[in-house]
Amino acid sequence: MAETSLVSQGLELMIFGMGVVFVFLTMLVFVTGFMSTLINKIAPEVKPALAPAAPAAPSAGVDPQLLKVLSAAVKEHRARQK
Amino acid sequence: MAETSLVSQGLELMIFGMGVVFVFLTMLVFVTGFMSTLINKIAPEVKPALAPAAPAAPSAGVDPQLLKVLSAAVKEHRARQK
Amino acid sequence: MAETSLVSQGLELMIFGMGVVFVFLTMLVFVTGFMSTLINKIAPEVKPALAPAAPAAPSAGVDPQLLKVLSAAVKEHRARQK
Amino acid sequence: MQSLINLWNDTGIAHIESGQAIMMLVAFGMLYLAIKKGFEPLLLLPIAVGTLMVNIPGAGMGWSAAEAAIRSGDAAVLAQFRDLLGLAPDASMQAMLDAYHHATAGLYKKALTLGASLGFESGMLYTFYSVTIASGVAPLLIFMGVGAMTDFGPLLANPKTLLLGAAAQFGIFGTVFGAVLLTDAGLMDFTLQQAAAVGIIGGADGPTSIFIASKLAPELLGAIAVAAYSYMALVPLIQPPIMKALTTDAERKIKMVQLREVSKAEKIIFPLAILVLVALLLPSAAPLLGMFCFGNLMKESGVVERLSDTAQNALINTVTIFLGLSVGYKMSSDAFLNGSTLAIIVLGLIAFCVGTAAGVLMAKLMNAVTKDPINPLIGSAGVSAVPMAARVSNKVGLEANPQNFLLMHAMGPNVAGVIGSAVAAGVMISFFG
Amino acid sequence: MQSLINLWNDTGIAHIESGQAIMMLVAFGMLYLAIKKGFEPLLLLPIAVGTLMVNIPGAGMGWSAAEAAIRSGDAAVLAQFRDLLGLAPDASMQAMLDAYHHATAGLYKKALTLGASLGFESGMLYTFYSVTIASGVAPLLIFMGVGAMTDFGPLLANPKTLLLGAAAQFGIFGTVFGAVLLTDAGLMDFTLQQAAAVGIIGGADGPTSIFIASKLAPELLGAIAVAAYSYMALVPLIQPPIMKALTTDAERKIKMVQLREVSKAEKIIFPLAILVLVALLLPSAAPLLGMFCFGNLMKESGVVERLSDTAQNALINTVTIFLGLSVGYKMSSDAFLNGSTLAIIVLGLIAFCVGTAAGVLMAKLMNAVTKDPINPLIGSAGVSAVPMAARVSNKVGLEANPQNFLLMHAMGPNVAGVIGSAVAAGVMISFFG
Amino acid sequence: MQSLINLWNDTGIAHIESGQAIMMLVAFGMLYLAIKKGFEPLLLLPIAVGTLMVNIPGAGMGWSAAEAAIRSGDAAVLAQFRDLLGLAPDASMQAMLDAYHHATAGLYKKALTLGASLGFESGMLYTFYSVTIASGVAPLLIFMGVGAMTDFGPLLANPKTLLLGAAAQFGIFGTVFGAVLLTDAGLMDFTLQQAAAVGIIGGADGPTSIFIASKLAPELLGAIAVAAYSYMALVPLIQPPIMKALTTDAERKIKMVQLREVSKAEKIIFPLAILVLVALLLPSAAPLLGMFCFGNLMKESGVVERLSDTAQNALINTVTIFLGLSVGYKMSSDAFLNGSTLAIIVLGLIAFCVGTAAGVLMAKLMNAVTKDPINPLIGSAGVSAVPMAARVSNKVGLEANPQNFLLMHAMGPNVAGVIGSAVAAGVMISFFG
Ligand code: NA
Ligand code: NA
Ligand code: NA
Repeated sequence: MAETSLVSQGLELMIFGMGVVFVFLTMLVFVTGFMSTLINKIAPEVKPALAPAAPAAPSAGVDPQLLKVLSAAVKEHRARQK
Repeated sequence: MAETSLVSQGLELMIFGMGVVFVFLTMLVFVTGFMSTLINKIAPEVKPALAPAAPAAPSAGVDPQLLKVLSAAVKEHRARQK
Repeated sequence: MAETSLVSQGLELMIFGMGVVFVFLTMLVFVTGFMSTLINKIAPEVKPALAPAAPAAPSAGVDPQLLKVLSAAVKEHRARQK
Repeated sequence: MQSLINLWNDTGIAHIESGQAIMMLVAFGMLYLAIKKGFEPLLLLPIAVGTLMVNIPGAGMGWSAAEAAIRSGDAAVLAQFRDLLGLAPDASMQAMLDAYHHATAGLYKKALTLGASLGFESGMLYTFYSVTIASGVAPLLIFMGVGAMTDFGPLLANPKTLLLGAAAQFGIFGTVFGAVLLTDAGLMDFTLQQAAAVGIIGGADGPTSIFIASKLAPELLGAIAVAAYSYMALVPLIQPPIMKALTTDAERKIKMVQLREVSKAEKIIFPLAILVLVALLLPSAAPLLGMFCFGNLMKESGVVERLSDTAQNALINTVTIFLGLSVGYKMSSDAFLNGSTLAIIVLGLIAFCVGTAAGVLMAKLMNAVTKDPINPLIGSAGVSAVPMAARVSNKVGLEANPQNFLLMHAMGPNVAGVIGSAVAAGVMISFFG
Repeated sequence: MQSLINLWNDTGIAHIESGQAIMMLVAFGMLYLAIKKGFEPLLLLPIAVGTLMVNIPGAGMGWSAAEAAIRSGDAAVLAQFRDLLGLAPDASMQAMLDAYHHATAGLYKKALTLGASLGFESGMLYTFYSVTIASGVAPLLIFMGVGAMTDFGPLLANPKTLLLGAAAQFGIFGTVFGAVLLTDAGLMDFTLQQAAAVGIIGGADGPTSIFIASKLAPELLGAIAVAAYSYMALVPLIQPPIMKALTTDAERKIKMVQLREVSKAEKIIFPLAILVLVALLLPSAAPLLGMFCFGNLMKESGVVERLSDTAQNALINTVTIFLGLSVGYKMSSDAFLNGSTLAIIVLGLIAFCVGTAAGVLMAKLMNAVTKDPINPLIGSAGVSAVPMAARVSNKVGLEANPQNFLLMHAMGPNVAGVIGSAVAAGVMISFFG
Repeated sequence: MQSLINLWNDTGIAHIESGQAIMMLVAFGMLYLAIKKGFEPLLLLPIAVGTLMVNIPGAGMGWSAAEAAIRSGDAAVLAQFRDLLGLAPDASMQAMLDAYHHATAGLYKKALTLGASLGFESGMLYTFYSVTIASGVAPLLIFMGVGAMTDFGPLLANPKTLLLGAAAQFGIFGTVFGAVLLTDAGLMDFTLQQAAAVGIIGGADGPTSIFIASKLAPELLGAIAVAAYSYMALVPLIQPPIMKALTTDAERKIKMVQLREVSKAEKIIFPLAILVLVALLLPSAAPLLGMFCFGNLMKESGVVERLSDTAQNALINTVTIFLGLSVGYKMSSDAFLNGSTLAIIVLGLIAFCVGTAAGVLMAKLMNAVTKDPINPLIGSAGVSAVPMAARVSNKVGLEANPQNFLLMHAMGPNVAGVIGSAVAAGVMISFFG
């Protein structure tokens, strides 16, 4: 009797468990889809015209920008070693 | 009666509060002024003659110092990504 | 009497203490030696023929590798400053 | 079948109350302000998420072990709590919860112990709140981190500006008195402790507000923290009209003497000088100002950079996460959706305005009295809200004279405002101690 | 002379039991796997060291104050514990330890208090376990950090793949039922709670496994955590044969539609949408999913980068260290060296296999039903084990068609699997709550 | 008007005692040493600030809830404490404080509970002390971080140098015996536990000293910690005269054989070998050496770099901040300003000198016995004080022979000294356990 009860409880847990998982994630599918549609309708993301994020460094020599970066890197590195 | 007491307590708190704040910060003004005078008298900071903290990197090419810094930066970066 | 006992206890602690310290570290000497011998016998470390870990950067100009490193460093630096 | 019913009873839909739904909307409002408007997101975002979590019906994330036990509804459990709380055998669950929430410290702790000993667990947000805010530790650690980020240089170059930081604290104490008067007039209903906790919003300093609210009026902590951080974010809107109303165009154009350079030794000794003054004059301000000065000393001494770095980064960030979530614990619907919150919002705004005005007027007074000219616009920075208020001073100054940079001059009163409100907090602790 | 005897009695050699020696070998095995084979070293290395420490005979690193008191053997102390535990005056030390370990929550806490009040101290690992795991905090903080590292982009581009993450949870519940059947058949001996805790291994998610095991079956936590992390590391060996057995070559060659780009707004709202669903449907999943979504929101909002950075680094690393050592606390010989561990190893493997198969079969079903083609190989990624399972999908796909990159497509079900097993965990908490 | 009096009574001036003023000067002295002289600033600076804070009169930052309750002077409260502590109804406040401070563990905890249940709060420093030091956790975490920073390479290349680390521990045990003799002669007044805690200063290892002092003689912890860190900073002044006095010029010129390279496998297995030896021989050393080896294993395994990085940075820095402040809690005037502190300063110096001498003499002995030449100067590095003592060996060696670099050779005994003093600590715990 007790064992039957354990098996039936296990079955119950399995059915409820998979049920809730599917209900939850299915609802999430719909909610997500709905949300995405809504967002892309009312506030479509304006794509920037792929401008180069940072202007390419001048092709030769060590430019000042570079030196700044380096000194920052050095400073950090030193700070860490203390 | 109780309400009068509340008002008078509030008044008391306001007066004491502002009083202590002013006393404290006014004393801090004097202490600070005194301290600064004292320090600048007995131990005036010797300004270094603005020597270049680190000798400027040679103007062209990628010098070894630079490479060292870079390799350090790379190493750190890699270490972080792990 | 109590004092004699304190002295004798102190002596005991000293003798036992130094004894255990020496026994422990002496055993560690042997264990370490044994371990090192074993490791170097069964799994000698294969020394790589000192190949340059990373190919040396081309001798002039700012190469792409360098730029990558720099941008990583810059990015990190900025991330930190936020 | 019973477990299916359990499951349904466990869903939020079955239990949601309108209050909880409204608090979720409040949380979304805070998220909007934090993410879209950039309102102090470091605090408002975690607070908002904490608010969402604590208002999830049935999740019990803000329940202590005692509250979880009482809400379990188990007859045997309820009987034990009725006994402990000294209630009649027919007392309702709500009556028990009320008795528990208003119990004395000793009884409250016994209830917690009883709940835990019956196998109930405290929710995550309750645990976070206990460890970070109820203990008082989190605001202190944030103060340490803020100290390690603070540069007293501009203040040391012109120590007179400390008085501006003092004057702006009238925002705190004036509001306390106002709240008391309004209570006396029957328009509000605050105790003196509550009035003090509300007034501290005028200090424009988040951790100080949370520290004082947790000691004097924990039931108002949520609203106070949210108001404090929101108004700090609104400084650029709140202050300029007041600053302009109280100053003439000529005053706003005043150029100040270039600040002298401050030596390293002065910067090292200054936090120690504050500590000594605290020790002599106002020990009750020792925790807040002590940790602030400790942080600043770590930075300025230059010998413990790794500690200073951790205090400014990993440690303060970690504490901020937990502090924010923990404030959320106090954003339950019954604590937030009542008249007090409205009053706090109104009084908090008044406190900011009064503080701003007091700072500006003090600056005008000092300008009239002292030799070196003082632009009254830097007075408003005395409310703290570092560095926003100083930037506002600078911006309004530039509007009057595009060549006049007040930023550095305003940083002095700005950090003085932090010291000032910590002193005010000390006065309150001592007053009610 | 007495102290010399003390010292000898204190050496481990005088006391080592075969169980402890075997557990040390187990620890070395874990270290080998972690260091040499790269098996989830972030967890297995600390777990292994914790295992070593807890099995050092006589060191008491895993003893609570109560256990230390009982093991002290002091007659007066033992008498007090016998009284407290309600044992006969001639009860053996082992009987007292057993009574203590199986005491109710209230009695257990009283025993702890008694031990501490007699001047005994809890061992380091016991303390770590109490603070990190028993409190439930550590898995939640790890979930927060993982949330801050997760990119829901691929999932948002193809939300249908959430269903794959749902299907793979059959690994969990199928195993639970299997364990129950085997117990019914007399082949194993699990309670329903224990079966549930074992089944959660199939979630392929370490912190979730530890969270659930600590609540439902703390006595099995060590074996469950080790099994979970080990099988996660073994995903590249476990999954491919199942994936190939259940799919045809043609199916494995299916090309999927390129994923659309996902806007920042969607990424910000998604974690909030999960939270709202949790609030409405399954409050018991609120702690796990709440912290996960909080972490993700910190990342995606872009306004609290310093908090997000700390959550992903200093904080999660610190918690991982303590969590690992604390799991070691549960790796004492009597807890680990028994039939349950063997059963857990077998059932854990089955859970992984069933979950993988369920995911693949669900993908085949969806492919049959929906318009856009779905390569069934991405179904196996639904077990989570992020990002290993997605990489396995990609690799098996490339074997079939060297031009077919499935990685991004598999990342959707992969993170869906994390949500799915957190939901499953919530169901269990609600079921047994 | 009462509150005005409250306020005055709350100022520090009204209450400062000469002892507190002196302790503040001591704190400033420590700050001077830390900042200006660079004496172990990572610890001494937080200790000094903690010392300042705990000696602020009336701030109660070092009071437990029980002490705060007793000091409140409230008649009803005092009556309850008199009852609990078993004192006469006319017992003075000081008598109650004394009874409380010397209560048994059980009574002490009951007093804490009583204080808290009456609504009193523990001060910040007391809380920090309880969590970090009294629990023993902070020194262990620092040991973990130190382990993650330690390179056992030089030691593995020349394991014989472990014996130098053993010999130098005579600084510890010789001092213990000396303290006992002086007590016997009536010149000092230490119990055996206290003598042991003082002797551990000779281990030249801060966290070990704090760990042992917190267990054997918490009343001396402040002085012991300050002495340990101060002398570690003074190693370059203390050691060279002793080293030169005990060696000939020829000995100091001895060149040692170049160290072989050590493989990764050796470095990984070594910490595990220590752990196994600890398990077999000295379980009481398991916490300290276990965490040390864990840290080292994280570093050397190379597979958990993010954990190792956190252990070496954010985590150890955070712990150091709290540890330092907490040591300050033990720097109250009554604990520090007495004869014991003077004796500790003298004995601590002796311990360092004896340890140095023992290391050098052992090196001379080994040089006489073994084949490969050993420069006796590396013996002094056996006291630990990593890496300062090794640098001193190198420097003194260079004075004798500008071509002879001993640094790497001295790093072996240097880290051996850490192991040695942890073993010594284990012996003490076992001896008094
Ligand atoms: Na302020
Ligand atoms: Na999963
Ligand atoms: Na040592």
